[in-house]
Amino acid sequence: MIYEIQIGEAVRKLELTRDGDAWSVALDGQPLPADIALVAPGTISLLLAGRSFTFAYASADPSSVWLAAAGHETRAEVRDPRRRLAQRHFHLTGRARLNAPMAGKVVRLLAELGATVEAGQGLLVLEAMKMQNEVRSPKSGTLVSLAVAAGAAVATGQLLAEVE
Amino acid sequence: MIYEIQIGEAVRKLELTRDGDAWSVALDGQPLPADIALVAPGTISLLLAGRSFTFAYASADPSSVWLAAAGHETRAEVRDPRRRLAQRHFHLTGRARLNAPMAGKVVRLLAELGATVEAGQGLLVLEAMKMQNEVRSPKSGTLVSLAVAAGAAVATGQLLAEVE
Amino acid sequence: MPSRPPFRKILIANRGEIAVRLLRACRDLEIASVAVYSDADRAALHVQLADEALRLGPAPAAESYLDIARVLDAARRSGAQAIHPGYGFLAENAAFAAACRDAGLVFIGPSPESMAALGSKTAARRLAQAHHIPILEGTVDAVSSLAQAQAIAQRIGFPVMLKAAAGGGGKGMRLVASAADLPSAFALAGAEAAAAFGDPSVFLERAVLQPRHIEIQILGDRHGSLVWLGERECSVQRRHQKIIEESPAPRLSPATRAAMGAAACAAARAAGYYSAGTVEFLVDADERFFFLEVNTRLQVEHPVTELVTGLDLVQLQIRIAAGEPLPFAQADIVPRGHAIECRICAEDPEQDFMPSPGTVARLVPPAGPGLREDSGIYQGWTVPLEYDPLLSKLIAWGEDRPQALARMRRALREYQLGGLRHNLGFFRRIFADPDFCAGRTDTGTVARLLAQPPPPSLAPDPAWQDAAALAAALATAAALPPQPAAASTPSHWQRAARTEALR
Amino acid sequence: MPSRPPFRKILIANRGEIAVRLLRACRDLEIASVAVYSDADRAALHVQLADEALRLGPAPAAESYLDIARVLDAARRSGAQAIHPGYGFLAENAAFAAACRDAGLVFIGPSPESMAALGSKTAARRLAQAHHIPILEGTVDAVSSLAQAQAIAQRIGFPVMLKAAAGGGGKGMRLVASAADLPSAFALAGAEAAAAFGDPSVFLERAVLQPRHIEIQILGDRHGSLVWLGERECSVQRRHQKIIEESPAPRLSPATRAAMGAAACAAARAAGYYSAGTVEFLVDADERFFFLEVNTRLQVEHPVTELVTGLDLVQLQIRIAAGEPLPFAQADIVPRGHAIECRICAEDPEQDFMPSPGTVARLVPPAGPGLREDSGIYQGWTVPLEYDPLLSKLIAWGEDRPQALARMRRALREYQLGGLRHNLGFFRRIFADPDFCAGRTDTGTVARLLAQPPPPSLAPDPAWQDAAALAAALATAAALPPQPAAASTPSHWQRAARTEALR
Repeated sequence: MIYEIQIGEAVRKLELTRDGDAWSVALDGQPLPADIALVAPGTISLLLAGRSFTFAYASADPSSVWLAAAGHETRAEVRDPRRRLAQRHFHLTGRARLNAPMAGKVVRLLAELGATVEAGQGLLVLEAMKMQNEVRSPKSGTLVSLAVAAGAAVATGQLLAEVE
Repeated sequence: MIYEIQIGEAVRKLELTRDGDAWSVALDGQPLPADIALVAPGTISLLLAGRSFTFAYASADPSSVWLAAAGHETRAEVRDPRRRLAQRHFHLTGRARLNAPMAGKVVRLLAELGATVEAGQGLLVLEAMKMQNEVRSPKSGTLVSLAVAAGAAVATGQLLAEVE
Repeated sequence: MPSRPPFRKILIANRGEIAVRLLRACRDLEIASVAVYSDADRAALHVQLADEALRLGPAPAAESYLDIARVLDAARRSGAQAIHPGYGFLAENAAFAAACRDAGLVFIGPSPESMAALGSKTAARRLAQAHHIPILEGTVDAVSSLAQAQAIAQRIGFPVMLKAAAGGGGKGMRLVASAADLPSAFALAGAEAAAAFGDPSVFLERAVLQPRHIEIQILGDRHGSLVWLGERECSVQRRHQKIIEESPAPRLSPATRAAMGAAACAAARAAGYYSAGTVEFLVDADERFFFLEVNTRLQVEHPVTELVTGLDLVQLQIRIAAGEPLPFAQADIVPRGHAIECRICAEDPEQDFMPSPGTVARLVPPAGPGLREDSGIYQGWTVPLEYDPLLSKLIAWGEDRPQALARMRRALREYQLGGLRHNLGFFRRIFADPDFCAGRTDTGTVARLLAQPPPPSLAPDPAWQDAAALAAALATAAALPPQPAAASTPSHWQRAARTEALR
Repeated sequence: MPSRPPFRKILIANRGEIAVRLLRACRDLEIASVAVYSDADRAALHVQLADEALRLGPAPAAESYLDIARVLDAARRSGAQAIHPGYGFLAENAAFAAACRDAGLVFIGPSPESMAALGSKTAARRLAQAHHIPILEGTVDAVSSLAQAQAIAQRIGFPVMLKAAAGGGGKGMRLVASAADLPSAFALAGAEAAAAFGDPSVFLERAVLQPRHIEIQILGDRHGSLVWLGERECSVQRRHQKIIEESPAPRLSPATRAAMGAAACAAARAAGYYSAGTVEFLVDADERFFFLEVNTRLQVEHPVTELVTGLDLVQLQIRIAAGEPLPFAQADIVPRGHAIECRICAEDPEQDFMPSPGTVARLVPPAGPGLREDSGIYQGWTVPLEYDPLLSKLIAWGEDRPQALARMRRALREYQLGGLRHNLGFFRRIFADPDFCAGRTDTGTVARLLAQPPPPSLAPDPAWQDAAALAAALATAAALPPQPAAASTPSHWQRAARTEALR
């Protein structure tokens, strides 16, 4: 698998290949000798040239990951080849479809149909297990469709809204 | 849903009915006014007659749950109507089938084919995400079949062994 | 201490970290604790940890935590004998303290009379003046009109500070540089004060530039004995609210410290004060100190004093409320070492510290020597939008200030908090600042820091960046299809394990 | 303390909670830390938290943590200047300390010579005898044969205690009630000693019945100054291993305490001892004390002394190893309050405390006033079968013993640890025992407790049972199909949420 990872300005190309139990890694085409341990949910331990990096992570949305290790935090944008198609689709139509990232109940809408929205702006709030999550707009544009109303129960992947 | 919950010697019959967002509960036929909040993975908050009980739990195996609250711990045996069939099957054949509780790799076998095993005795060790879990015998008897070898990768639910 | 519990049951009229800290004190004294909660807080940590919990009402504080009738009704229903108000909400509301007394409940705090005498800034200034405690030149009474404000400002000279008469926490507070700025500032301060405290009156005083904010902790019993428990340096503030407090204060002469302690006790005695309280002072570059106000309640930053003195202020408040005498005299108080606190908040330092609630997707707090944490959150908790963004207080103790700072740095490095914006990174920056490390802080410290670019030494090195990129790739590889952090991070790995095992 | 770091980089030749505690001390001193690990520990917490980590070898300790050559090689590769051995493994191995010196590495501990002089029980007994420190009647040298053992036992009279000459921790230790039991006990003790320490020699001494185990913490620098830092009461033991330690010791007269401190310092001075060490004594019902042995290393229970004295023993060890003088004298040491520690272990109190490793499915540690935890685990960690079952040390401090005990009770109540068997419940029982609460403990306390049925007061009430049954039903309802706890608890809820939302 090949990923393009953007942290700040810099973009790195990571190539992951499984051999048996382990991964082999190439960074921008150069082999990267890394000892990888998935130590627990949300935690990856990496040993690179003897240095220990333990990353806590959480994926905020389909294409970005929050990472923290040794007192530093960052948000990495991930471009995943297996999402190329979907992404191209965005580019062709210029229309971003928002699907429910989790099953739950729509507790409130944060933007009105036709509203101009910023990339990252919250469009609605989904609640499950008494935990609320904001569903944010993947791009700046206009909220051209709203497929759900406040109070509606939605299933994972169900279309919520479209931004154009 | 109706469950029979055994804690120590005592068996309680719990009837759970959903109305909308909430559950209504009957304990041994009597309505139990309970305010239920699933506050986080592995944590349930119950308010019963003003008292606050916050249970941490983990399901050790298909039919028992570890529970802890307010400095007390217990292991509850749960008889779930939706498992009646499987259980009757046990009683008919007297043969217990062990299925893989999780996908992973069999790192080692702890008992040999034909061995006499105790209920709760570890039969093999399953590893996933660098975390190892012992798969224990649900009953005392003889290990009459072993469907996997050390090093094998297994999928969730795959048959591992049978104890008779 | 005597082992007989001073009360059988206490209702905790608060939420968040302070409610948790209070019920822990109750448990240590073998007193049953009753939590109260709004609809936004049903799943809150204080509800989970208390012995009992009762609903107050809807999420808005006015209909729950600020509703005196509902709180008293909950106390009645639970059979509690006493109420601890914590800080904020009803803690400095003399009417509430009186209502508790009328309802036959013990209010764990000072008497309504001394709250009234010290709670209003203008009343407190009059009292201080009467007892020859230095105050800043300005109005002793609330100013009635803009015209009056202009006149006074001209007399004492700009810059001046506008302050709400009824409360603190920076609300209704405005620094006014010139006469031209006064009209809008006067209007805004009054409006803020009205919104926050139901009372628009503001007063006016000379502004000290780059002042230090240093406060004295006092503690008195109902039998007339009163002590002070050292000072706290609280100059590191944003939006006029403290984010770091420490004790002892760096660069403060023993003489000044003693004089401030004596002044604080004088003001408290004049008002017949008992229970815990805090007298706040401004200290200028020449170590002249000016009386600011009295907080007639337990202070957010009380753990700093607890770690240095070894005392449990909440346990002592409870015993004092039950009528017990102070178990020690001024001479018995022996401070040890240095303590410092960081207020961890759900806010965005890059956007002017705007509160930014969200779900705690990831929480692994630090541990080990010299650390204490008073937290109100847990992994999976969604921080409500309705209340203060304070999540937790992290406190480090050391034999001396350098050791305390080093331990806090270590704790800030270990702390894993994900899923919402917070100020941990900003604290790391402050604790790397040479001026801060040398104890050179004033109320302008935060602004000056934000004006500079972050030092390169704080930026992660290239190897860290490479590792982060690899971690991001691995997380994604294992996380298809992706889901929001809070609920699903673990499931990534199950799916990963399956796919891996099946390959 | 001086702010210049005493070393640039330190290798930590240990694992588990102590490795984590040591690297935190390094971080506080701005020293880079190098962790080492076996194949069983690749995912261990100490590997995650250290700045660097190097593999030693396979899981068995003999091929990893006990392999001197591999440890020295790791130090060489990492460029570390010093090695901290922690406790156990190579900590009391004089040959290792010498090998470090030969390799140009600073061993953070005493000199090989004083380790040799005090490390062997028999050598230490000779030294104590020479300095008129009371010892138990028995052999000063290892006994060579069963016949000799029988002869000596007859002379000093049964019961007698057999002990391994080479090490501690209860291995190779046997209480022998009568001559008939001696042969098997002699054989077993020798075999255990050989297995544990590579040396079968045992010695024999009079057994004191219901003794108290009290030890003195000593600390010396390389320039001849040496102090003692109070005592620790460690009588609550199972399988001859401590599970609870506290300081100060209840029911110990100041005179006896002072005499023990003087005796400890005399023994240490006689051996030219420096760094941290512990001198263990037995104290009988009449407060007569008998020298037992010297632990020439940092003790597991050192945090108890740290909380009472305010000192950081590990930081001091590191500074002493770098040649710095002790920054204080005996008179400067002012103890404050009371501290007590519980050793949280993966073991089953109902099955004779058999170690029972497993996966930490659930971990929410307690927090708040007066608590410290030195832990080596995290949620999701699978405790290896290869090593000691100690998971974490929970320490409570209070102004006095009752407050410390109350805070520990509160902490034990809050502590959530699921997925493996542990002794938290047993601690709750000990902390409810009237004798223990009154400070009446001896090495027989645990056995006596286990002989009684648990007091009804500790059993949950019917309402709790009802709530537990409801919780079990809800957990099951939300958790189909069930999966093992460690990996899948969270996914229950996702599935639950889906099913619920779709209904």
